[in-house]
Amino acid sequence: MLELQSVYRSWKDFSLNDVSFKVYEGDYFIVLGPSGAGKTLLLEIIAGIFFPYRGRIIWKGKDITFLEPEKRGFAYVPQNYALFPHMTVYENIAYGLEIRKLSEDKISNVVKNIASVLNIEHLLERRPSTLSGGEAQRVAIARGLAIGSKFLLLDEPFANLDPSTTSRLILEMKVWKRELGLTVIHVTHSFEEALLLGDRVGVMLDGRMSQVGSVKEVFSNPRDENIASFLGFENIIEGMANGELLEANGVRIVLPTRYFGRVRIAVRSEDIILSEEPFRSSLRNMLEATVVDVMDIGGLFKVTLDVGGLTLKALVTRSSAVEIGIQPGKKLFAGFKATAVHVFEA
Amino acid sequence: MLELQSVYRSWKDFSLNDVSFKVYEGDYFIVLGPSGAGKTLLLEIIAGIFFPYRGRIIWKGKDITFLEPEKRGFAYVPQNYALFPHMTVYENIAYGLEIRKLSEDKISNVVKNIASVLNIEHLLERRPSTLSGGEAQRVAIARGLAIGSKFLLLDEPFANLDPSTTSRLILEMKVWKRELGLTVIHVTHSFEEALLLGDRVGVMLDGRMSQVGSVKEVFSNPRDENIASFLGFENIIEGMANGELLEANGVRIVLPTRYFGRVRIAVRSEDIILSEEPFRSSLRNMLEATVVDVMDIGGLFKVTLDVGGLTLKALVTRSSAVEIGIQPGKKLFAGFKATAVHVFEA
Amino acid sequence: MNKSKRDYFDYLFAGIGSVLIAYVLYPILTLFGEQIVDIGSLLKAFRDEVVLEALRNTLFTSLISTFLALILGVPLGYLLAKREFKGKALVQGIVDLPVVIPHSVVGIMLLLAFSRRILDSYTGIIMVMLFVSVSFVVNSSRDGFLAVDPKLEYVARSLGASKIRVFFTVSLPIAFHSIATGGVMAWARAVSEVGAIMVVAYYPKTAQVVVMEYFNNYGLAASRPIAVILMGLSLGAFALLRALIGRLSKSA
Amino acid sequence: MNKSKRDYFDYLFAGIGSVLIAYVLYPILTLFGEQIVDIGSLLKAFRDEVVLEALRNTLFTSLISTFLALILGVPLGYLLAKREFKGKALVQGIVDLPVVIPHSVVGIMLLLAFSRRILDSYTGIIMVMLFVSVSFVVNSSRDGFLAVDPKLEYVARSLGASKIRVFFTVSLPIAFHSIATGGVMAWARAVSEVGAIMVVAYYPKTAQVVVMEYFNNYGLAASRPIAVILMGLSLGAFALLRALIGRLSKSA
Repeated sequence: MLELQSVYRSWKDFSLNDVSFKVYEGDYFIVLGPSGAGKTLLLEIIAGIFFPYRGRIIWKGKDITFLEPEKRGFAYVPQNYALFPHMTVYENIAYGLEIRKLSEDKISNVVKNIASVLNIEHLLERRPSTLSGGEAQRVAIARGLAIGSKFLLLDEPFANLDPSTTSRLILEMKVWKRELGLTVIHVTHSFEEALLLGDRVGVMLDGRMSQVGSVKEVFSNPRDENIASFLGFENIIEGMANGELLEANGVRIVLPTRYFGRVRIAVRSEDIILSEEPFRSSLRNMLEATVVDVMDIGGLFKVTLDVGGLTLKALVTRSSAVEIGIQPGKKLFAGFKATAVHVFEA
Repeated sequence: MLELQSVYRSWKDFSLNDVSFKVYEGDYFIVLGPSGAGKTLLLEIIAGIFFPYRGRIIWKGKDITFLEPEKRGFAYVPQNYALFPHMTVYENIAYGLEIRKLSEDKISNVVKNIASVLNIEHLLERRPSTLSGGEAQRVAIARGLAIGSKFLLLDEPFANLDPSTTSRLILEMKVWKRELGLTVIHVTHSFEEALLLGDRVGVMLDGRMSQVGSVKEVFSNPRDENIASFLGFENIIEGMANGELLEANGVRIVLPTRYFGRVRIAVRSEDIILSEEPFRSSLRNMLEATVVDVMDIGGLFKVTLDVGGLTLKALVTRSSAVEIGIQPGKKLFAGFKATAVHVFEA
Repeated sequence: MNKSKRDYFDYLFAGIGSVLIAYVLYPILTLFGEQIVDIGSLLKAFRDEVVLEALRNTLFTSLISTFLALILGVPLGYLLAKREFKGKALVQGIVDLPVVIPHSVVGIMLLLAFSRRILDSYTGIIMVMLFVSVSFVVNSSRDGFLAVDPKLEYVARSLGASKIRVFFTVSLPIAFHSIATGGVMAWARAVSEVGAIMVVAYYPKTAQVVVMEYFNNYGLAASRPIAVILMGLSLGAFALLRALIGRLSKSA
Repeated sequence: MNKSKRDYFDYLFAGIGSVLIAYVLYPILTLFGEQIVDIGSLLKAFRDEVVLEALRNTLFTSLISTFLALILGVPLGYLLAKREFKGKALVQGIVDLPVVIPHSVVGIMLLLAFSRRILDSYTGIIMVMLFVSVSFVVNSSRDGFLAVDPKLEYVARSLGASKIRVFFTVSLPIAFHSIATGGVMAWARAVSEVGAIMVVAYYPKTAQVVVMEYFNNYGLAASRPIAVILMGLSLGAFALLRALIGRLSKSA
């Protein structure tokens, strides 16, 4: 188990403040946050490139806060892959093994083994400059794993790859993790990667680890509005709760459970359903709305609604927008389930 | 009217091949294409920075193919805004006016006028390095328009701006165009900008102007599969047409009109509707399908379906995915209108 | 970067670096130090008409050569940065040549090329100085122009500026820091030259030649005061520029 | 960039640039040209024991000084590129000083600092050469190390390499081109020096001093052959390196 305890460090424009979390063995841990949140610095501190100004790092019960990076044995893969340009792919992967003074035969065996797992056997004699992004990423991972590390630190591993390469690598990553029994910390700003790969996720905002939990927990129950807004809950409304009912600006919204006093709620725009008629269904909330604006965002429509002075945003597909005939001025009904409402006490 | 006739030019990695199109006065013309298509080079050739190797450029009936840029009077706004760093905002906007040897009073009047239209009066004494992206973009546009140009060349004007600034600038751009009576050529890779701003659109792929027409025309009737695939028609199926029916791999698909022989069809993933039961409706196509894969892409689900050996992709919202209980192996029905099918003769 | 308890590697490198710094600094401090103890000879040098005349000559010739280097070098730096043409690599190679030619050979070469017309004249001194220093201006201004975003120049032209106007109102002001640095390096190089000047123009005497002459005729002690004055001039101007550039880049 | 019918601006700049190129090239071609016509004196110089001895001395001392410059300069270049420390700007300023100190003053300074122990000795020659050339190595290697992505060094350490191993297996190989260029510039600078060497060590005679001596004692024609040989040596090595670097950067 890796544990960070109240780690603090600043470097250039970035800083980490009081960052604490645990990564268990076998975990695929996603550090999710917008760019500039300090995610890379966090990974560099775990790798030992930078030491914290305050706080401690515990690895398998030992304090490694100030241990040199070469003594940690973590496989660190930075965002640009950082393949050694003056070595072949083979030499890159063998680099860590030569330091360990293995025999040439042994090195060759290990390199070929890991190369076959990562499907890069045909690249061994190539120079890094001739590799595609996806190939370079595999080589960088292979190089880290070759030293026998079971602990992989990935910095935005798919940031520079095209979508189809990313999809393939995501599927393969799952396989590698299982086959090699890895523990992974994976830093990213992509929800997709978090949802597809993560066992647990830590949301990093402004240098703080704002929430840590299973992917399902964090995505369905963001702990505060900042996290909610980062995770795409576009509708954040403030009002007075009285039991299961929230009143905001004269509009009444049904809550998933009982609250009292001033609260804020968050609803994802894609959880809002639009219809011309108030339809009978399991939806507890059905509000009369007027369309203010419609924006086509690459085939989907983002609809801005006015609900008695409150602004709501809904995301609908082209086909439903066309069917309902959505356009500014149109009156319609906006429905959402009570369970789609996330409540934060203000 | 501006007319390009079979323009050819290469420059570094980019080239333009046989590019022809017309931009009418008062048009908001969008040049839409992926990065690397040669859009910036096209704009630079229109601005006169580079001259074509072959072909002609006609502006208001005159051949300006080899006219120096300073004699064209187009307002050119490159992607990084290119504000003069050693001048204040005022001096930037006044630059083109001083060349024209106007009196200081006159210059001051023009600058203040255009600054008030673009809402940057409070920035006039600032240095470009202190401006936000949105402010810099306004100043760059003001500088181009100050010389009295009615013809604006915009290179990815919103590429470096955050989404809320982009939304605001898009709304304002519509106002400026109307108030100032501008003709605009706007280069972008964003469908959103094309749909929100464009009167007419030219799709650029690999240095060629593949299709030119009104936004509605191009988006609903892409002329070939490359354009269709670029515009997000993810489902491209080949089969034999016999009247209004296409047979592909034993699957029958209803076409919008009569075709015969080998054709390819394209359907947008967001035009496909999923349901557990075959529902009665105006949909002409209702295919039995098995879910192969589900990918969460930031709140929306991309569902890969197997339809008798054909692969279809559908895009659905979180709420419908949850409602239907979509997961690999699930059997369901995929429906789409015949009018959502775009046919290309192979 | 990292604070480690036993950072042998950094200590080793810092140690070697310190030796080098000491090697550069020690002679300079010795020169000034010995002169401070013997302030009388310095004051005497300031009253020595030969020395004053030589300093005037050095200043006069070096300023003219720097001016010429800027006039001739900046346009070439601009072309090397902004245009593609055949033989560009060759031109760049030729620009770098003066830096690697032995100084005594430079003198012989210029005499051979321009014959005795330039022997023992201000023209000869200036031509030597120009020859050995012009590379600095070309290379610095080239780097400066390379750093000017071409889009700025494109926009300026689309706003109605001719190429020459773009050069003076956009490219030159933005590259100014680099060009100024190159100019001062060229000036310092001109003042530092002695070997080639002694071949081409022993007269009119420049300060750098007088240092040699006093050393040869009257010994080390006699040459020291004028060496101090010459170096003070050189370093003073150099430091002044560093400060100036620092201030300018902060305010920009 | 653009082909325009009347591109006065480019023509003007190209014209000025051509004047400069001609000014640099003409003396060099004159020197070689006159020597080709008079090949006999060149062959005679090759049999002149004084000349050969002087060439050996120049080669010997310049190679040792370059070696020392590399040993002392590369670590400092590394620290300037890769570490933050107090007084870094001052250290950089000190590194640049030798370039701007007049050559005759350099000689005086070194004699004053290290006294007559270095007078007329190989040590003296080498110390002069080291002083005037070490800046090139420091600055070139600093630029080379600056271009090494820190992430490469981070990864190497995480793979188990100590700082010193990272330096030798990652940083140094990647910065090699720059360091090599700096080394050759330093060597060329060492060979080019004459003023300071004449002050510190007229004997043992180096080729650059012999050029001066032959010129002073026997006139222009007598000094020409050895000037040609010395410059041939300098330019030959310079061109060779340019080609080598070109080839290396292509293959990398």
